[in-house]
Amino acid sequence: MPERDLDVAEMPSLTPVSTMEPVDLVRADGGVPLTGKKARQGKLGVIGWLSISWLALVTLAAILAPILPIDDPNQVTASIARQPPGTDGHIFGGDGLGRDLFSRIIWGGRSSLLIGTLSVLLGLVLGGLLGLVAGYFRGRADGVLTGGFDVLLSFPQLILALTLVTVFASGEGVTATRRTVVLILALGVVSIPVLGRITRANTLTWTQREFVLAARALGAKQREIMFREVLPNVLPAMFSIALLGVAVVIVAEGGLSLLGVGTQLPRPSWGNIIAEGRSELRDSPHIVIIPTIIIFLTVFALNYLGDVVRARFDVRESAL
Amino acid sequence: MIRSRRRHVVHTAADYHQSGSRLLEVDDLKTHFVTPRGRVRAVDGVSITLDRGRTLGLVGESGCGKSVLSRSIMGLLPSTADRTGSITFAGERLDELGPEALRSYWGTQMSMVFQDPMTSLNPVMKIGRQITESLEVHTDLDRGQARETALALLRSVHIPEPERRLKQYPHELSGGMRQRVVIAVALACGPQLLFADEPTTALDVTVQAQILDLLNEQQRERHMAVVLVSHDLGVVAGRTHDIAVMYAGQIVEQAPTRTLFAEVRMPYTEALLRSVPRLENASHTRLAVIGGRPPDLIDPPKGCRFAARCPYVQDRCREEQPPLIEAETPGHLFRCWYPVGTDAGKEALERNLAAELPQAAAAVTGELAVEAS
Amino acid sequence: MEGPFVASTAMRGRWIRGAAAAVALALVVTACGGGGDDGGDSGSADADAGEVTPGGKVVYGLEAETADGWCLPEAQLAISGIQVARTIYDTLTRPNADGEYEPWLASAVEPNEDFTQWTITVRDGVTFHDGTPLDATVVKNNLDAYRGAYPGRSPQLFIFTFSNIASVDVVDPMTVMVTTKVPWTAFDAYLYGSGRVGMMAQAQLDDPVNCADNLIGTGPFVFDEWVPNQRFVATKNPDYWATDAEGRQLPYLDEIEYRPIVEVAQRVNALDSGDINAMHTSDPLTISDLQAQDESGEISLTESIDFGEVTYLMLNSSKPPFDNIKARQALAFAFNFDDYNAIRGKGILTRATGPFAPGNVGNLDETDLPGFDLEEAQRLVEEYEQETGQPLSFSYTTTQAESTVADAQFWQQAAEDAGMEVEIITVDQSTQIDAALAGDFEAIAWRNHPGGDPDEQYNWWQTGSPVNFGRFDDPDISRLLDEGRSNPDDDARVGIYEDLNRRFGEEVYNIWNYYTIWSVATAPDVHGVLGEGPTSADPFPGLAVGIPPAYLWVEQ
Amino acid sequence: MPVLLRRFIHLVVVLFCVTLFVALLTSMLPGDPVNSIAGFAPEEQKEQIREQLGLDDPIPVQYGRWLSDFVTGDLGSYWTVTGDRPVVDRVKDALPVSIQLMVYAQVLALVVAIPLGVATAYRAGSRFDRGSNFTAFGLLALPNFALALILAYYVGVQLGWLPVTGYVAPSEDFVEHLRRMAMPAIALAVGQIAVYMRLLRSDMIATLQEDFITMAKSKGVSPRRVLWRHALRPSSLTLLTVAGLNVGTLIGSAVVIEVIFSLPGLGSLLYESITSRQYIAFQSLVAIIAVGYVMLNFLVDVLYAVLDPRIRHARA
Repeated sequence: MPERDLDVAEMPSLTPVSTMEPVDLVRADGGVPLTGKKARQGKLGVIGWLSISWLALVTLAAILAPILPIDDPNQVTASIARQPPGTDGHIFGGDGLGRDLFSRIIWGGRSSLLIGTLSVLLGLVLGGLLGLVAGYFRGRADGVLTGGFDVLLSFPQLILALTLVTVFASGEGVTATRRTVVLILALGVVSIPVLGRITRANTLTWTQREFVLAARALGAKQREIMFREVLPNVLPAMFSIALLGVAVVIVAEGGLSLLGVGTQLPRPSWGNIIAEGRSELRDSPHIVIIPTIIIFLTVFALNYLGDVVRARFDVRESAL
Repeated sequence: MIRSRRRHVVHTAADYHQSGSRLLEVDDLKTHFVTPRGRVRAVDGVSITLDRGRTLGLVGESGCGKSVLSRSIMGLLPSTADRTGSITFAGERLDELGPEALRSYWGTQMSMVFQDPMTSLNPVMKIGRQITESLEVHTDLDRGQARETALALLRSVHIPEPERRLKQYPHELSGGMRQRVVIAVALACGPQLLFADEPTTALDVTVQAQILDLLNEQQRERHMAVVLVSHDLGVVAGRTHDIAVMYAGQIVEQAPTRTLFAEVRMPYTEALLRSVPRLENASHTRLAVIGGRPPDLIDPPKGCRFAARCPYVQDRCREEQPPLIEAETPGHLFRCWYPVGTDAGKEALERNLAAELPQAAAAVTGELAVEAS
Repeated sequence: MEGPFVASTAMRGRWIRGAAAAVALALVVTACGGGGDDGGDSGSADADAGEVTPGGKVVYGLEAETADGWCLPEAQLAISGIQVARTIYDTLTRPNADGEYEPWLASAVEPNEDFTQWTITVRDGVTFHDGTPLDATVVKNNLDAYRGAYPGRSPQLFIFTFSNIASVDVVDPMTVMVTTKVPWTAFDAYLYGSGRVGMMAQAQLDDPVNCADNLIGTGPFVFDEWVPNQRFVATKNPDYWATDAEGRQLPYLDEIEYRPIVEVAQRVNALDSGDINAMHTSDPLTISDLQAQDESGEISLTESIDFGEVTYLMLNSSKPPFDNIKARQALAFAFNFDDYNAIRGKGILTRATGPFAPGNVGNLDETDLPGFDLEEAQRLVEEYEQETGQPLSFSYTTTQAESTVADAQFWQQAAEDAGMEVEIITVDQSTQIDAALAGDFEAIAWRNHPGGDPDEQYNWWQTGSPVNFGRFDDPDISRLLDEGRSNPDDDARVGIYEDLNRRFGEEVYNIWNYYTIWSVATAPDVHGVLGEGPTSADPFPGLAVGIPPAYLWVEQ
Repeated sequence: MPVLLRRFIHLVVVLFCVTLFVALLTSMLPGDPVNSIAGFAPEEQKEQIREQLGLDDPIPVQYGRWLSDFVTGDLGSYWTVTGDRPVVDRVKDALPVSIQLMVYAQVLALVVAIPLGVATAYRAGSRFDRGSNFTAFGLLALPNFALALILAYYVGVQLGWLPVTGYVAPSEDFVEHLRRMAMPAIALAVGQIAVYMRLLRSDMIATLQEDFITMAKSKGVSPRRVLWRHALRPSSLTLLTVAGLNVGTLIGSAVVIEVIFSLPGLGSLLYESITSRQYIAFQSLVAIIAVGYVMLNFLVDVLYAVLDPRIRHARA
């Protein structure tokens, strides 16, 4: 009998390699996403494609704003002040100062999307990293980092952002771009502790799982375990919270605009359009309603796609 | 050991006698799963019967559908599952029952013991609560009586200091201990049928024997029917009345345990028997291996599903799927054109040996079937 | 719209539209003879309100809280603070229907021939709410406190305003003699001080700790309770010394409550929903909404620009680019008031030709202030750039309140259409005050100069005065101011201040925008908003410094 | 070292860092505090005020002075020329308002979000799930001040059900108190509902995939009971964390709501003190909120252990 080296794949599994039979693996066609049956298989489905096209539309419009055939967002014309949507040539009508609401919303997209995504990214990267370290190493590292989170968190977010903007981006010689950069940093700093603490909480539960102990037993370095073993498990939760964070930040910028420290006017953002339009709620509510719908569609699409993506990675099936 | 006091259960004692010893009858059960890549035919036409007080062993490699079968019978399937075929339990057609009616069977008529004790118990709920819960749901015992029953159950599964255990959490117990609790939970309402889905796979060997003895003991006392699911022939060999061997979603051989080991007909069963290490072998004996992999369950091969890996394979095997046919001893069915131990079988093997078929050579070198222990 | 020139602590939450309560730091409203025509509508007549029914309560929505309280000599009250002060305290004099000052708490206020000595006869039989009598000594102590000559009180603003007083002496128990350094024709108006110069009881005057929130006056209502940012409650003063024209005992109401509701939209909501039954606002867009509600009878609206303030763009004449008259004129030509009125006022604004509102002495229908002429503006911009070799660019400083920023963007657009470059600097309230004081601004949104007598503007426009924020140094204006202050002849003063007005038009030190409209909206069953004059039933028409609460009444 | 002592030290350290951070930040603010108090006073009087308030001292000295007062419970006083206005008086009135507002908003948000989270997790992917996610994001997208004004106008004015502004203490008239806190609490809570619901939903989905859920089901336990008794508790960790964190955000974003509904809470005090450069008051207010926050998160940690015994045992 020729000596055959054992091909591991052919070894009958006397002891279970994994508790799931292949059929389970096959059946485990995805967690339970937001969508209906089809998306349960991680497919996009109608709403998925709608979300993608909406996000593409909004982002493209924001990027191409300078070359799009739309009015100058800051052009004041008395005749269209507070005109309802659909007046000739102005699809969304005019805002309180007689500027074309449609172009202001497109240009507003630039600031809002930028601020929304970058500050949450900052929070995700820094906050996530610190949270991971705090949750994994515990002990003194955890104490120090949680202390740091507490310091930032005990400062009411809106007031912290207001102070940072007033100190670094108001007064003489402040350009709108600098104000937007400081806003991104301020809102980023504000979201670091939130994402940090959530990541820490998730990491805590995962580090108790056997496979982490097993990896450690196999002599893997701490850093490897953290990034290769724990992070992939914590990432889905962080990812969906980050997407939620984008929505919260875009709306928070509105609050800041109300306090006068949002995107520097006359540069528009969805937040400051709503802030400026709030006193016109009684007779021309469209100035507030339309940007709100735009924000709603964008954040809904973002979180919806987030779910579908997550459904692809999450392998287990609900048992209930 | 005191028998757990008869509980006041929805189904009166009369139901049992009237349906005689036949407890469970499954006819042409098919469970398919809707997945992105198509319909997975996990259980593809299975028919079995089980009498009260008897144990049926379900054996097969990982992915042969044995777990899915037991869950399908109980109805514990996710929403992507699509189940057909009839399931009759104590004279009642389960497959026609709505979710509420079916639920009244769970725990009281049939219950399940899962494989991994580490994850089968709710990590944040006290052991006591997890046992008394099913009593609360199904019976009208008050807290005190429920607590007494729980203590009795813990003692019946040989857990030391039951009072203290009630207040403890799962992570404070060892693997073996936890599996005992899982069994206690499963037996709380005195089910007539117990599915044990690889109950000992996650445990070390010494504890395995204790748990299996415990299961047998409980079965005898409660005159319970048990379906013991395992991939390990050794576990099934000594503890079951009948054995059904599953392969790729179908039963390929079924017989009383002793007959199966003595008069094996299905080449797959023979290969399984040969791959079990035996005490009398020298320590370095190479283990016999079944080459190849189980077939893809989305579009299984036309003929016999074991053909690709069968030493006895002939052209017919690849073309036509053999039906389950009766062997000499009654109750012994198998699904093969050139069964082991028959002339046709021998000739087929010679032909393959001559033709230098790889899996044929491997089959010859191993010892023959293991003795029923 | 308004660059509220304000004692900052008095303004709360000014980030909110319309809350920019200009403190209207008009120190004094001074009468000075007739001549002030009664221009501008003075709100709906209350005549047909039927017979007055005493009793009941009014809840009055204010646009801001007065966080620092009412220690009058030291306080810097905005209109909300003034309204409360006029509820608890009386002033020695009060303006009548023509904006002339007649004695009120004082029974007589007589100047000597050359206006260097004023004799104040204190009304007798008047007691403070704590029962102490009103006499010459208390009046003297009050006046000394205002001019910073009373131990224990340290006013900042009033020192400045009353610096022209040489001495205050008690002649007899009920008579006080005030001697001024320089003849002071408008001193009787300064005793009113836009309703700020109330007489405080001796106990409050000497209270080192609670002077701000332990209010004791002689006024129509007695202080009951003040919970900052919630409510200020005062109850009827049963033995108030004053009666109305028909001799009825004042005040009509049993109780009045002031509630600061900073967001103007919410103040209107509160009125419509019945939370409050009176409110004030100077926000043009809100006033135009209230006008609609007035027509439909849901509310009753009283509005007025008489004796009011003016909203304007103040230019810094001490540094480029606005040290050059061409630059100032260019910006004035670039400003299209009709567009501004349509967008920012829904058409209800009246263009301001000068700093004097209708009713004020010196008010003119026409001045040389440039009107909207885009070509002229562009021509001047080019001339400026050739002359100086610099592009005509400037910064526009404003607070963060949404309405002020909207105005900034309007001005920015107007200037850019004419070829100028504009940077909008939005700052919070404190920084804006610093910018004005330090002069580090080029153009700043502003609102000021209420009051009938132009002498009151002396300090804002006199060369070298620390509060001449625009820092213009105009010999003519300085001369006219001095002449106007001490010239006893009323007609001559009218000519002087009309010249002053024209001078502003020619030099364009400030670009006057519109006369600020003040309005008081009440529930339909609330009447007596304008009240009555000191000696006759005809009321003083102005609303810029609040209303006399004694005359408010609710149909019972 | 007993947990309590360790927690106390943690509180002290956090407080120290927060207030130091505030001192640094406020020192960099543009605008001169004295101008806010006595803008028009002549120069030498301003100098005298600056001297009196010690504004020319270096930052650490000023911070040290504030800290020594704060430690002894003296919150310092507003810088003012008219008499003395200790911060504690304003805080005494404002603190209960903020706490009530925050508690009502949190309770409202949780009472709506938890059942929604559980239901959408259970029937994930169903029309109900999509519907509730859709509305939740709709509510999240509308800034709370815009919602506040819409509520005030339509509910307050048009329907006249609720008073539009003002605050009434619960002791005075509890029903009126609730009526006045209803709209502000709703305006604040609505934004949180989407967040809480989504968090709970994703954690619940993960928990529902565990074996002990199948076990519970196999015991014949009803789906409702499985959801609430078995699945909810182990998956409420993230929700608890975020609810705990939200203390700061609620007080911060409450500024806007407080001003619109004229509720005299800490938020508007904070805003008022920062915009009028009252640094001492601002320090004390932030310190108080910091104490409240750290205390509350200590409670959250305790709740962790109660909710998940593994953590309790891992830590002991």
